[in-house]
Amino acid sequence: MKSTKFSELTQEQIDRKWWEIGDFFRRNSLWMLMYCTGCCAIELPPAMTSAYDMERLGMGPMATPRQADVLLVTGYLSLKTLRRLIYTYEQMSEPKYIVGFGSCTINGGIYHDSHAVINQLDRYIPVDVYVAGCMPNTESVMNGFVDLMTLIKNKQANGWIKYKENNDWYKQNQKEALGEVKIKDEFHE
Amino acid sequence: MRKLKLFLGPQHPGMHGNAAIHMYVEGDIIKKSYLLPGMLHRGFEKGMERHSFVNNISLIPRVCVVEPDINELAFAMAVEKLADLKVPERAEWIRMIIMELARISIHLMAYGGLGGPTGNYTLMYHAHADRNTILGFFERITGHRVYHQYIVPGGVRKDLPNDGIEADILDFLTDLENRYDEYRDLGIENPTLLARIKDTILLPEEVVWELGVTGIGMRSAVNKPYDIRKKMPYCKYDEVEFNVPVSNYSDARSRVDLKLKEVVQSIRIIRQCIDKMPEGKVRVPIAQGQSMRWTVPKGHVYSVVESSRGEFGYYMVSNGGTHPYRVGVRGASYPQGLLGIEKYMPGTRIDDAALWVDTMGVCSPEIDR
Amino acid sequence: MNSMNNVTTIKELVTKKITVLKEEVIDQYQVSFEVKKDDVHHLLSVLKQAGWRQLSYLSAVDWIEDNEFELVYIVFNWEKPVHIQIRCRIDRNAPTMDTILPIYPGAKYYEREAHEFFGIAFPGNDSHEKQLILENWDDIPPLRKDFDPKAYSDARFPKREYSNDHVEMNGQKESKQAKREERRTHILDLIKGGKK
Amino acid sequence: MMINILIGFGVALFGFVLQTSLGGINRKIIGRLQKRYGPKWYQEFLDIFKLLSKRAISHGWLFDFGVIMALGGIIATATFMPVTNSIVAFPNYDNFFIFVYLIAVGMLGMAMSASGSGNPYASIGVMRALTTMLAYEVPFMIVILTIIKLTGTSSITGIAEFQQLAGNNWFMIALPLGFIVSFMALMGMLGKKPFETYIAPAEIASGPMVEYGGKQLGMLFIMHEITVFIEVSLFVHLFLGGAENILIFLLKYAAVYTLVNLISNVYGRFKIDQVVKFFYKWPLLLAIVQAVIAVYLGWVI
Repeated sequence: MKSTKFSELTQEQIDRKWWEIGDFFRRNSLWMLMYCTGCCAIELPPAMTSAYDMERLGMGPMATPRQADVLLVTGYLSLKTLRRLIYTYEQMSEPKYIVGFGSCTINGGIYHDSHAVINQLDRYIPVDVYVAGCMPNTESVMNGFVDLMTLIKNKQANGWIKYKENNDWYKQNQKEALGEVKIKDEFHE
Repeated sequence: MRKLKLFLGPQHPGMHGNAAIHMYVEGDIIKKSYLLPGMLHRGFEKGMERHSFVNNISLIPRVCVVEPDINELAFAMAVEKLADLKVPERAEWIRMIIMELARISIHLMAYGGLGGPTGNYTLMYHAHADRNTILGFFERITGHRVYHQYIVPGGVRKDLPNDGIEADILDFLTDLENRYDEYRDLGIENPTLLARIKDTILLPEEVVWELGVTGIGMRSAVNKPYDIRKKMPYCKYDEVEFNVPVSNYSDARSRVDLKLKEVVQSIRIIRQCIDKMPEGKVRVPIAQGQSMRWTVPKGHVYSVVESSRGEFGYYMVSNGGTHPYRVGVRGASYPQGLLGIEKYMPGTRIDDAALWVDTMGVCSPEIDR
Repeated sequence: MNSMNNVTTIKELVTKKITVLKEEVIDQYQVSFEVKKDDVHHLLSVLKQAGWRQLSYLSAVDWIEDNEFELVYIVFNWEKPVHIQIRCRIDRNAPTMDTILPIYPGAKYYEREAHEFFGIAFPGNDSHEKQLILENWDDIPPLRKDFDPKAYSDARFPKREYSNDHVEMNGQKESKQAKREERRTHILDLIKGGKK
Repeated sequence: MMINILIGFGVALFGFVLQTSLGGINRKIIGRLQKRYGPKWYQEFLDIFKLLSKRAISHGWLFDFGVIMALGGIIATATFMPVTNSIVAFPNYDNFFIFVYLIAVGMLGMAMSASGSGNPYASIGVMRALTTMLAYEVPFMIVILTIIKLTGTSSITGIAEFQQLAGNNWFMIALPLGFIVSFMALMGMLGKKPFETYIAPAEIASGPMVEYGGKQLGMLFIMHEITVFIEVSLFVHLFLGGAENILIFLLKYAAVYTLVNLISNVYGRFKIDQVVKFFYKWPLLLAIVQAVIAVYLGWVI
């Protein structure tokens, strides 16, 4: 009886050890998804290119959601974008992280009274790191990425686990804002 | 042959803004395509009605993300026309410097953006490095890198800083001019890129008139200097010497070529501005501290500036109150972005779709607003 | 001045053909004509033949007190650089306006957008009723004056609740002025050597 | 036999480690050319192990099986690869045509799996990859057949030793036109820039890899690294005279791969029809001219 318990414990410990090793690789090779949801994306090119060179941190742009680890929500989200963002987020393979850029993702920012822009991003999808500002400087963008790496190291970047555990709550909120989440956009033709 | 429906965007490395192109392809040829805009819709026109004229200054740069200064200038010019404000002379020259620096930066970004769809990333990195220097100048002049909120009704917010910024700008421009040939070699003189951009994505003259394309797209096709800066000069554009580069055959290459030639002209304009700039005040006080109670006389005015993509205009209606009654934004890329993609993208190949968007200059935030 | 000549020629051209309700010269590069609803198409085709080949802008203004929409067409000629605003009022309750697609094909999406944001119908433009920018919109068209985006936003999108208020309202807490005054007197006391 | 298989896997592992670290170093070199600092030299290892540590999403058994088939096929190919004259896992089986056929297994697995994902971009990418292959194979094969005719053997080590015995008279110098043609073909094989058409992120969102994520993508990355190892070392053995010892091999390998990267760095990418037209125009002509010169006229230096 005792021995089985002991072996179970080691299995858990082994899993945790593996997870920590995985965390080392994950935080040193964050691939971000090239999805410019809003205006803060204009500060991403300086961060990606010569001036700040994100690649020295191991970050790089990726073409499709399946390949990416980090989803950058760069700025305000209109309802139309939020719908696509949810599709995109659910396509990404786990573990996945979200960085919210700008005041608009925190509390609506300058568009708090707009009829098309949501006010609070973390009601719809979980956010790991916020970068405040309108628009945030490139330095603070880079700082946000370093913060995300620290969070992964401390095992605090677990938004994707939250999304799985509280899926009903998130789905409920999404439905409140969007009506039906999955729609066909053929009616534009 | 099987007909496929493909989505170019909103999440796609080839799309530079948050917009989608839905296209039906047969083989590699696009048979039907249309733009799905609205993913950047923030209700700007409604939002501006809800803010006073002074508060709107912080809202307007956000209409077009990549090129915020044209919004500030067009808005300021509209308010000045309505309220009959006389802008101090030094402010006009400073505005021109800002506008031309912004034009260089957006043209560099567009030229570097050519590296995205064609795969020449070295070009992109070099162009963005130079753009970042210009953003640094903006930070020194205005305090912000991207959204400056610098050009306000009645002048500019503050004078140029007193730390030799003019000399630094001139140094940078000389440096950029020296590397101009290098830029051309890396980009539009590059044989592999030429194969992609030469004789594709044509824009004939009758299409220009049908869609209402302005700016570089128009000038590259009609061979006439149709530039707002020349035709109806604002600021002090009638007191500086510059040429408007034109061509009579509009393919992707000639449009990119015109962008590079405009950079040279902009450098010329900035040099003259720094030369001719007088000393003096930079702003007339408008609201005397009562920004919430400042009213603008009744009227309706359409003010235009020449952006990097063409005619960018603000239609403003005031009913004599503190808030604008209606503000309409004419995005410069509205015609080619919506009707152009629907009518003239079919027939090109999938390879060229991203290049189409790029060289026609489609900027999704100003379409959605 | 040459450009003022342009304005006068336009005035002659327009007033010869159409009864203008109200005309305004805004500056040397811009004139505005208010015409009747039925005259718009005629005027636009006259102007297009005279060289105003580019439709710069098309939108509407909601004059809710008069119960009218005002449609604005702005056309431009690159040879004689004058923007012409053509404005006409239409009824607000059942707003319809015939399309100008045969004259300016570029108006297609402008009309579609005007329908989306104001609810103005454009018979003749067969795609004007499709949604363009909004998606699954369930309220009155948002650019009408009686639509309140704040109320819509409050009802649909919950605001973030902050546990403590970081914005100091005047009166509730001691003001910055008082704090500054206190600090000043404290320093003066120190200089005077009050505390020993 | 057992020891041969072990050596074979050792070669595959060696190839993976070599190519992955060289890939990282090359990314740094290119970063410097692009006015930036560049990633760490071991960044590619981090990327691959990160991908393996992620959770996988499956699109059906064909999708998963194809990836395993691709990786297995490529590892099997790599086991036949000679590194130096003496380090050969299966001494009499390092025939050129073995590589041609075995590499096809890996490619086929990838094509099968990518099509199994059901994404249209993936099928467009696979179609483009096969078209590109068809384009560069023809001139490349003509040059290789010329070499085989000259040396009288199709064994890779045999060809390398032939060059060394002739006083280090490499085919790079002896067949200059053929070298140029096969260098272009090598760039096509590696998917480097003018011929990067089947990846093309801005057009078809990275083509065949569009639906991969997590473990499958990690396996495909390993497969890609080993494929690059096979192709570049084939080139080293065929044109640069092979290697007597491992140091010379590393040197030649690094030189070829870096040169390919440097050239591709300043180019844009062609469209797929331009790739085909390009390969069927000058390289094909040059290859035929080279074959005529070398085989019928016997003008070999």
